[in-house]
Amino acid sequence: MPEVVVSIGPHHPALKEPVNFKVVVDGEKIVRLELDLSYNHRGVEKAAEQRDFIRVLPLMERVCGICSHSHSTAFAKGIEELMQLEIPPRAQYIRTIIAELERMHSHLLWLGVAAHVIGFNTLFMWTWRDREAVQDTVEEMSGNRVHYGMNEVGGVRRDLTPAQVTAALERLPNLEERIKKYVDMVSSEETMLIRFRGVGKLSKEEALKYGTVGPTARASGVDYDTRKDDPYLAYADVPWNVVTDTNGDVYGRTRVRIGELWESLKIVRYCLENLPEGSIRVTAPRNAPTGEILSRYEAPRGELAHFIRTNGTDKVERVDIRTPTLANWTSVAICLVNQNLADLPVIVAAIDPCLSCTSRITLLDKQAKKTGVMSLDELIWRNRSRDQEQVRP
Amino acid sequence: MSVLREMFENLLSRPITILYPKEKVPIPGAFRGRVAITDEKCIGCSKCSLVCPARAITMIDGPREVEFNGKTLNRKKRPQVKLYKCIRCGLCERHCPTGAIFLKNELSSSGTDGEIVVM
Amino acid sequence: MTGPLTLDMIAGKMKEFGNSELVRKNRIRITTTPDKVHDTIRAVQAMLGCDRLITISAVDNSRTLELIYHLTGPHRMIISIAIELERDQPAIPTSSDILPPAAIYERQIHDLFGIVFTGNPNLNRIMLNEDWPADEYPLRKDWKPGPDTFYGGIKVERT
Amino acid sequence: MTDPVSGLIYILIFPGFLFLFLYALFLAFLDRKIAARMQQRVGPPFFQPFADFIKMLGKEVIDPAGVDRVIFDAAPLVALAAVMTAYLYIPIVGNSPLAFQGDLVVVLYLMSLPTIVLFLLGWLSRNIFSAIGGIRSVTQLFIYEVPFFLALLTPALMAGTWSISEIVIWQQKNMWFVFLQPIGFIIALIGLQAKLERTPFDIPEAETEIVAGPWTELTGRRLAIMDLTVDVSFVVGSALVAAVFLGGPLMPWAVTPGWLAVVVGFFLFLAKTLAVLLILSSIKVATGRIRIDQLNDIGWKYIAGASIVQVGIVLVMNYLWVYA
Repeated sequence: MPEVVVSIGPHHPALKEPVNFKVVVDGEKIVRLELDLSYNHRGVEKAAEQRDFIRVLPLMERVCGICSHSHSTAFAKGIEELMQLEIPPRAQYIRTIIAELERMHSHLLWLGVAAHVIGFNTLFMWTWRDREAVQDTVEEMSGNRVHYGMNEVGGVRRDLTPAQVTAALERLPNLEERIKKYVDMVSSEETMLIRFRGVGKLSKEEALKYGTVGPTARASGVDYDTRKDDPYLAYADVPWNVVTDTNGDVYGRTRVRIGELWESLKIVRYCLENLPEGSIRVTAPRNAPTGEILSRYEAPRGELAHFIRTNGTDKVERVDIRTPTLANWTSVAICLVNQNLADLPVIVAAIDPCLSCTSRITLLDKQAKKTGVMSLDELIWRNRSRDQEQVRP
Repeated sequence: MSVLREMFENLLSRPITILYPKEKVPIPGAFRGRVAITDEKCIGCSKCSLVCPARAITMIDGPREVEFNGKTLNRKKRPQVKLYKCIRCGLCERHCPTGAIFLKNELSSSGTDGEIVVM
Repeated sequence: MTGPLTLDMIAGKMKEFGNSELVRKNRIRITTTPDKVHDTIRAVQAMLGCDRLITISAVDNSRTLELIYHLTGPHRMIISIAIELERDQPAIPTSSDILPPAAIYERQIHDLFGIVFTGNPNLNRIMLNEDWPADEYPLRKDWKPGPDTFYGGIKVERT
Repeated sequence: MTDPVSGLIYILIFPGFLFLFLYALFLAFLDRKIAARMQQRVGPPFFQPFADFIKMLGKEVIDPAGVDRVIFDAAPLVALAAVMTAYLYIPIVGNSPLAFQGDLVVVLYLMSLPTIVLFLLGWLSRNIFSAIGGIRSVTQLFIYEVPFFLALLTPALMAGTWSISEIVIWQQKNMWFVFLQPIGFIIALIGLQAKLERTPFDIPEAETEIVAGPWTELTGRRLAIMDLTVDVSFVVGSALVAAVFLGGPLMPWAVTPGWLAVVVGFFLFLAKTLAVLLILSSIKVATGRIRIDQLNDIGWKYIAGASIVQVGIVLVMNYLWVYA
C-alpha cells in the first residue's frame, strides 16, 4: 500500500491549540511525522528584551495560561540569583504552594483531556469538576484563577492570611479523597487500560536519548526532576519523593501524573502547615549586574529552562525560554512510529502539549513596535479581506 | 466498578454546576476586579503608568490640590485607565505610594472598545 | 560516573577543547571554538557521562552570535559548551547526529537567528510563518521591522 | 386493518410517525439528561432536541466541492424512511396490524440501512476524515451485525416463528426471553449500542481522531435528518429489544377490555424502552472509546462466540423442553 500523508491540524478537535502534523501513514500504521508549530508565534522573547523587570513578569506569566506561575517563577528566580538577593523563607513557601497547586490543576486538566481523547467523557467531567476546587483555592489566595500574579523580583506580591491558610487546608481532605478515587480508577477501569497500555512506549534509553523531560521521562524510569536535582524554592525543606514508573507507555505517564498529584498535595499541606513567619519580599535593585544564568524549574509538563543574559541595565539582553513541550516533541515523533493512527491523539496528548508555551507569543505590532489589543472590527475586517483574497483567482 | 457506583450516586444527587445568573458565585476577598482610582488620594506621580505592562494607564491633565504627608501639593496630572486594555495584574496597586489606584472587589466586564476609560 | 563532578576533574579532561570555569554551584561552562564543538559534545558525552541535552541557547551580543549547549547527566551538573559565531553568514555543523533533540532547537535557532546548521536534515521554518522574509531574523539585535512590510499575523490597532 | 382511516391514523399519528418523532426526540433528551446527571452536570432542557432539529432545518446547506447533490440530499431521507418503516412492524400497543411471518428479518434489515447510508455519505463527502469514518462504520457493521442478528434470532428459534408479534405472544404464554436467554439479551444490548454508534462503539465518528467521521460534511437539513434517524433508530432498537426479550406490550395475562389492553400496552412499552435507555446510557457514560482493531478482537472472539454458544443452548433447550 502506498504511503499517504494525512494532514492533521491546525484545526482539529483533538488539538486544543493550533499545530500541524503531517502524518505519513501506511494503511493504519504511522510511518513518519512532520511537525509545524508556526501558528501562533507571538515574539515574547523579543518583547521581553524591551521591558524592565517589573513589567516583564506579567508578560512571562502570559507565555502560557496553565503554567503561568512556572514561567514567572523561573524568570524571577534567575534574576534574583543574578542580583544575589536572599529571598525570605515565607516568600519561598508561598511560591511553592502556588506552584504545587498549579501542578495539581494542570495534572487534573491533563487527566481530563486524556480521558476525553479516548472518548471517556465522564472522567473528563469529573476531573475538571475537581480542578475547580484547586482553582478556587488559588483564586482565594491570589485573586485570579489562571494568571496568579504572585511573583515579583525579590519575593511575592501578596501575603497569605491565616484565614486563607485555614480555608485552603479545609479543602485538602476532599481533594485527597478524590485523588484516591482516581488512583483506583486508573488501575481498574478497563476502557482506560485497554487504550493506554502499551501505547507510545518509550524505553529508558530512548527517553534519555531523545531528551524527554517531566512526567514523560519519569514514566520511562528516568528520575530527572529539577526539584530534586537542583532544589529551588522550598523543595529542599519539604519531604517528598520523585514519582517514577517503569511502564514507559501512556499508562505509565498517567500513573506518574496521578502519583505527582498525590505528592503535590503532600507538599501543599506541609507548606501550609509550616508556613514560616517573616516578611514576604526584599527590595530589589532596579538594575541587574551583567551575567548569565540558566534558571531551571520543574513545570507541570517537565523541566522548564530560562536562559537569561543581563547587561547591567533594567532590561534583559536575552531570555531564551525552552519549554517542556518543545523538548518532548522529538520523543513524540519517535513514539508514533509503527503505532495506529487512532492512537495518535492519545500519544500526542500524553506529553501534555502546551503549544502556546512552545510558540511564545504576543501581539506585536510590527509597525508601531508596540503591543496592544486588536479591535473586533479590525479582526472581522481582516478576515473578510482575507476571504476576498482567496476568492480572487 | 468505582465508576459505576459514582455514576449512580451522581444521578441521585444534585449537579455541581452553579447556574450563574440565577445563583451568584462568591467572590473571594482577594479578588482582582475592575480598576478604580480615588482622585483625592492621587498625587499624580505617574508610577502606575510606568509599571503598567499593558500600557493601559495614561497621565492626563487634571490640575488640583491634594494632601500628602501633611503637605498640600499642587498636582497637574492624573491617571486615566483604558478599562478594556487593563489586564488586572495589580502592578499599579502594588506600586502606588498612596493607595489611590486599586482593583475593586467586583467583576470587571470585558470588551473591545478601547475608548472606555476609568478616571 | 554518578558522583558529583568537580571543576578540577573537568578542567583537566577538557583542556584540549577550551577553558572551563564554574559559573554557578552546579554549572560548568566550557568555552570552545565552533570547529571543535562536535568533538567537545562527544567528549562530554563519553568522559563526563552527560546523557541529556537540556537546550541550546542562542544569544546575540551585538558583536557575535553565541551558541550555548547545556547538557546534563546522572551527576546532575550542567555542562554548558559555549561558542561564538561570526554575525556574517554564521554556519556550524549540526549536532543532531549525536544529540537527536538538538534538531528541533537548531531549527528554531535557524528560524530566529539565521544560524545555518549544516547537515541538519530538516531545517525548515518552525516558529515563523511561511511568508516571512527570507533574510530577516527577528531575534537579532539589529533587526528592525520594515516600515511597509506586513509580516503576517494580526494587525494591531495603534494608539 | 380493513378500515382505511384507522389504518392511516395508525401509521401517521399514533403510534405511528408523529408519536415516533416526538418520542425519539424525547428519548434523545432523556439520554443526554441522564448522561449529564451521571457526570454531575445539569444537562439540557427538555425541548433541546426539538430546538436543535428546528434550528438545523433552518441552517444553510453547504455542498462540499464536487459532491453529487442529489445523492447527498436523498441518502439521509432513505435512512430515515428505512428506520421509520421498521418501526411499523414492532408491536407498540398490542400487536402490529402490519405483522407478517418474517417481519423480524425485515426489521433487522431495515435497521442496517442507516449504517450503509453513513458509509455512502462518508464516501461521497470527498473528505479524508469522512472517508475514514465511512470505512470504519462498515468495518464495525461486519463485526457487530453477526452477533446482533444471532442474538435476536435465537428467540425466534425458540418460539418457532419469524414474526415479532408472535414472539411476544409466545412470551405471554411462557416466559420472557430475558430470563430464558440472558446471554442473548446482553449481546443484543451491546449490538444495539454498536448499531447506534455510541461509546464505546463510536469509532466511526470518533471526535478526537477523525473530527466527526461521515458526519463531518453534513450540514443543515441533511444533518437534522441524519440526527433524527439516529434518534428514531434508538426508539426502534429499544422497542425491538423490549418486544423480543422483555415481553413487548403484553402483560403476562390477558387484559380485557380491549381499550384497557391498549393503554396498559402503551405504558408497558414506555417503561420497557426507558429501561433499555437507562442501560444504554449507563454503558455510554461508563466507558471510553475502543480502537477498531480492539473491537475486531473483542467482537469476533468473545461476542460472536457467546452468541453461538447461546444458539447452541437454545437448540438443546428446544430439544429437551420446548418441543419435547
